Amino acid sequence: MTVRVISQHFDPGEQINAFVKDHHGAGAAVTFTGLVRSSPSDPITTLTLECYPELAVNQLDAIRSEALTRFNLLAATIIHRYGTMKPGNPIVQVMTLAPHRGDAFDGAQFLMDYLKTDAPFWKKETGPAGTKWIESKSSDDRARARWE
Amino acid sequence: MTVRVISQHFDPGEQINAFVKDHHGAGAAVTFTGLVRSSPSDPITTLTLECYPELAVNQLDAIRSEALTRFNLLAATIIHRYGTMKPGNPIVQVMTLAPHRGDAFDGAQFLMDYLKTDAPFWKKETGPAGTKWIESKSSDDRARARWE
Amino acid sequence: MRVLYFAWLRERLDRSEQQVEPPEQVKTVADLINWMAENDEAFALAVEKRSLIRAAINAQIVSHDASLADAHTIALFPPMTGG
Amino acid sequence: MRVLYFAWLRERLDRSEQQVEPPEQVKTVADLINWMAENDEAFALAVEKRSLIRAAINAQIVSHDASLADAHTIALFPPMTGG
Repeated sequence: MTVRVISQHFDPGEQINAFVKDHHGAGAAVTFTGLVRSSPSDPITTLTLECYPELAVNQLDAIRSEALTRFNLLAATIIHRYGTMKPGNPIVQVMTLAPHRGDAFDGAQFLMDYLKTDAPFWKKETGPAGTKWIESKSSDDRARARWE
Repeated sequence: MTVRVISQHFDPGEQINAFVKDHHGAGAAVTFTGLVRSSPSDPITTLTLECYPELAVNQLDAIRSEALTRFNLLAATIIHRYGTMKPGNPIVQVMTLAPHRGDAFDGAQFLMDYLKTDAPFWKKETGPAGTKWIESKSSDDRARARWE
Repeated sequence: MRVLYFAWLRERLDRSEQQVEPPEQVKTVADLINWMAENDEAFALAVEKRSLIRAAINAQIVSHDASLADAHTIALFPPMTGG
Repeated sequence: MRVLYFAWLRERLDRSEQQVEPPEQVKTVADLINWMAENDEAFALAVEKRSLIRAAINAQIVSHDASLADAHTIALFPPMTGG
């Protein structure tokens, strides 16, 4: 399964081990793991991701195909959770495999930049100050735009 | 242990799980895993890395400190193996943790680019054509130079 | 025609979906939004800033000028914040 | 003074280390390499392309013009190919 939109917890380490197994042609694997963040200046107790699963799978499949071609990847996997999570929990993991490290790095960054603006997930955080929807960031739009 | 120069096999997944644990301030973890590569066009049976461990630890400590400061990383770990390995085995793993993904990606790429040219390891591969030392690549020098 | 809502748009409207039967002159996503706003004050308020409303037809992202021909499911939602 | 060799330099010299007692006029890494080459033909051949020889003093990378003062361990090796 190369695109997975799931409501259950996943284990980052298990996923990376399964991903790199049996790809002896490849020398470079890059993994991005996005975790629920909570800091003293911006503490949260839970993060809830709402999702439109059917559209998410369509969008992630398209982004992944584009990355495979564009960066000559041997493999790419995207795992994205939805539902309610706690600080430290993994939200998203993107893994790329390529003969050379530059492509693996670029492929993973490309996937993350597109996913931030083009995948139908919406984040809502709950902390001492209450519950609020996270607004989309112009820095994410800029990050995506550099691949155009 | 944030810099490890070891002769034993390591498990990429275990390492990433240990790394991301208990860093709730961070939202982004990037992992680069370098694997022994073997392809039909360039098959190998073993890869042996020779190492000067004392110098390796000094160099990796220095590169890591530089990365922490330069990219505002919350954590960075470098694991580098030496000895004889088989296709698919992990050689090196670099992990970075930051509040934002751009820094985590840049930090990991910086570490890998420096490590390729500045860490005292030497690769020797054995395949059907015999045994040969791998020559240093000018592309690695260029990759390192962009951070100067 | 089924209309789905997500995130704060779903919360403001207090529903996650509804059935609509727009008249023939409603040909695009923009037409649909305008027609629904004319008939529903709460909806009109929620979609007031049109630039914050994204749309999909049959689980494919589209722009507001996309045609509703062959549309069985329309989704309306705020800018995405995944990853 | 201990001199260590790595990778193909070690193989060509057929030793991983040796003790040397250079005379006083040998003040830098370059001086040491030149002095050893004068006294050892195999060594002279192995280090013929000086640009392929990297050096460390007391487990710190140095350039060929680095001083040998306080050096107890010198390492000589080809360009590194880690990662």
